[in-house]
Amino acid sequence: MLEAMVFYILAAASVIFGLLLITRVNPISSAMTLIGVFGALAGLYAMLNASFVSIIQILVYAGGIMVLVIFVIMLLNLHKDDLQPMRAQPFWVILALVALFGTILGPILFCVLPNKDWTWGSLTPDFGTLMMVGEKIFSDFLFPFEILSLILLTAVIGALVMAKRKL
Amino acid sequence: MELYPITPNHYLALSAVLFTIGIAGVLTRKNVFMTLMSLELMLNAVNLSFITFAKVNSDLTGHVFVLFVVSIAAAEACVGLAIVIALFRLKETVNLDMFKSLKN
Amino acid sequence: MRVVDRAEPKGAQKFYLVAVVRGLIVTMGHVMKNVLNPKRMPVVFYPEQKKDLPPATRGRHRLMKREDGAPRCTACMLCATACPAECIHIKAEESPDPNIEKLPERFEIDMLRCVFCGFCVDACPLDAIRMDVPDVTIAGYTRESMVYTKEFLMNHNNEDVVADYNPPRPVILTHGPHARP
Amino acid sequence: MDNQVFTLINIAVMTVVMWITPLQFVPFMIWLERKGSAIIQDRIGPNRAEIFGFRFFGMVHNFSDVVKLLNKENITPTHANRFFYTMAPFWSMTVSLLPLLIIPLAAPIDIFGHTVRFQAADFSVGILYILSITSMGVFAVILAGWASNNKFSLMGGIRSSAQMISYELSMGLAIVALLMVYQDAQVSSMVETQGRWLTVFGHELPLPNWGIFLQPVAFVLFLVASFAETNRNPFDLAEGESELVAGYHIEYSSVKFALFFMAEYSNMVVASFVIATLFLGGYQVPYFSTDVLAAHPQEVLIAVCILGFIKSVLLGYLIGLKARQQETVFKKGVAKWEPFLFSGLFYGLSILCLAGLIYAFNGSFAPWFGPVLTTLLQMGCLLAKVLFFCWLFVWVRWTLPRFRYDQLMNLGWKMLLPLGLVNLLVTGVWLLISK
Repeated sequence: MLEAMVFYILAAASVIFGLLLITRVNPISSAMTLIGVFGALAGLYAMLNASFVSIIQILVYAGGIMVLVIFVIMLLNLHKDDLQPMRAQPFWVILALVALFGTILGPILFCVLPNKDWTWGSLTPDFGTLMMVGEKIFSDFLFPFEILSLILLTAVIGALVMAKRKL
Repeated sequence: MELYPITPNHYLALSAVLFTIGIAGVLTRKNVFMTLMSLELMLNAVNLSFITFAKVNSDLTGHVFVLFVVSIAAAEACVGLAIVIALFRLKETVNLDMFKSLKN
Repeated sequence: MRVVDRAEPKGAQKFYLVAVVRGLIVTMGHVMKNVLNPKRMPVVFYPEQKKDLPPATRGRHRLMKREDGAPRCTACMLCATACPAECIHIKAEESPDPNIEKLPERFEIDMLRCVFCGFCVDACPLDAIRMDVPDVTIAGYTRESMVYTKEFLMNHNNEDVVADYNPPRPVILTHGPHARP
Repeated sequence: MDNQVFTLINIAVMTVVMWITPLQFVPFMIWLERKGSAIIQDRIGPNRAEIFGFRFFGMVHNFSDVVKLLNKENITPTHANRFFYTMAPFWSMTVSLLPLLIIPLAAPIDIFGHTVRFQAADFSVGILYILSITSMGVFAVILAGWASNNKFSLMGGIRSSAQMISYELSMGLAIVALLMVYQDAQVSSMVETQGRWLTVFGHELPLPNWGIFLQPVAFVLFLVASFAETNRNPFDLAEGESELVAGYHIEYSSVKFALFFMAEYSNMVVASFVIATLFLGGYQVPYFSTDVLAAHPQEVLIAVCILGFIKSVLLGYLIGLKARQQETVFKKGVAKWEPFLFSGLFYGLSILCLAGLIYAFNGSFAPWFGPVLTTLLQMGCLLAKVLFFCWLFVWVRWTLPRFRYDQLMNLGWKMLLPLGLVNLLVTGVWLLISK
């Protein structure tokens, strides 16, 4: 019962924050609501026995990436014209949302999920801890991990090249 | 789908809802930052289903993938914001509709 | 515009640690000294203890008196003219003494405007105004209370307020019995 | 009472205690800052505010501060974003209170058939939790700077966000090095590991197994980074008053300013707790493990009494010196005899310690006495370490000048980051060799 309550609270928070995210005019407000989404999702990850991932969610997403985004938003001197709520007319927006619901959300919610009978797997108590995930990464996924570090390095260099005025 | 107990279906449905919200954000907003943040939201929705399936299959591969996705998202935000800064320097705006010319 | 090159730290200096620790030792030395020997702290507990002001302190104004208690001032307006802050307001009246032309009926100094430059003292030909009252905490609750009147400024005997305070006086230009006492 | 209920009550009580602890430290820290700065600069420091004539060596100034701040007008600037403007100080305060939840105050003890834990939450991710919470603290500063519609505060916010991102990296590297040597992320097990002897190539050295001896470079990195994360001198560019007036909290007044102020000091307290726990063995008494202490209550009591005697005599003597300085000034009333009163209190405490010594030599002890005494001793030990770091924060602030901004960035990216990476490499090689 407690689990259900926590789930519904976090789920509602993430959906409400997500809706706020795409409707706020000011990018900073949107960024803060996105942090709310990340927090709620971190709680959900913790409920799914993924403690390490939930901490990483807060540490990297909320603490790292979002600070970067907010930093850049503040760095750029945004004009009034840049702060417009919607791209298109409300009618088109509603039509697009209905179409999206019909193509993605509707089938999943009403066709796929009720027919699938997922059950939770049996877990060891240290499932998803730092130790276990680390062992997994450094045994089965060592090569992708190294590639990933290269990608990050490339991204840093690329960002420097693009954003710096004079190298 | 019953409300209780919480099954993987609940998490997957939430994931789908969040993904849809993300797509709606990408499609309807003009601001570059909004598009980037909606993209992040979509990535997170996918992450949620990854974690759910990891628990369903009691396999940690899903967690590893989420960590990779988070790292890629960091790289993406880094490069994306650099591009935004460069574009803003050129056009003095962050309106996506203004970035349409191939020259200058 | 002149650009000055700053000396950038080199080598081991760049880590700052050695210099930081040395600085910390210096301040800790002060702490130990002051904790172990608080009586030698170079401080004054102000309202209870007061330092002697130096002999040439330029303090608050006062108006000097003649022997009969009348103000020495003759309302010549030289001080009011010299005052850069325009804080001296004088209203003259006829003097009963036939040897003196005028007396101040009102002599007011607006202490909120006064800049303590001392020009009024220099300007006075009669040594009627001095700035030697060692009153350095001048305060009031209203603006009106900060306008010092003639009576307030004359509320003293002609004693030397600060001991050993004996700056050169202006040359006495008057004559007869009203020469400087 | 069954065990589950007892555990729940234990966790609840510890959570409340851990939330209150930094708040209790805040007035002390403010007092320490004022008195410490004064005494470093050969001054007396605050000693005027009084309650019924009692001054408590300037401690009363905190109460008058509180009264003043609560009575001030609560101003919101025009065109400020009201929601974020109001939210920022509360966020700052909340975030500064959270990390303490995973710090153990003492080793768990078995008493009256239950295991009492002195730790509110023992997450398996442990130390990463602290990192993630401190990374959330940036938003309070950024939001305050942005929402108050002032260019100085915006500059402060941007500066501090850049600074915190830069120094979080070196902090993370220091923590990774720690994870490598402790082989665990759980804080309780990290502290337990630090109770052993330092072992190098199978030889036990006469040193405790503390993080500062295992990872001296990581200690320096972590210390510098925590100074930067708490926005303290010499890294307080977020509020450099010579350039930005007051930085991000320039537009704040009254209670909101008080919240920022308290958050700054409670951040310092939390940082002190974290450093003491990670690098100075937490609650571990050097050279004596928990079992040894619990098994020998008599010897422990004797040692505690002797230490307490020395400490209280010393304090009584020092306060007596202070009293003799003030007696020449305050000629009458409470102010004259109050310092003598405190001096006498400490001398009385020393007599109490002597009485405890006599009791220790010929008393017999109940079975619960050993564990309880051990717990108190360990809490006292942690407190001493924390107080040292609290003093270090004050000490450094009043010794060093502020860095220039380019120096700050150079130090973070070109010095500390490579140093942390090299440290990781050396640690890895060392672990491989010593295995």
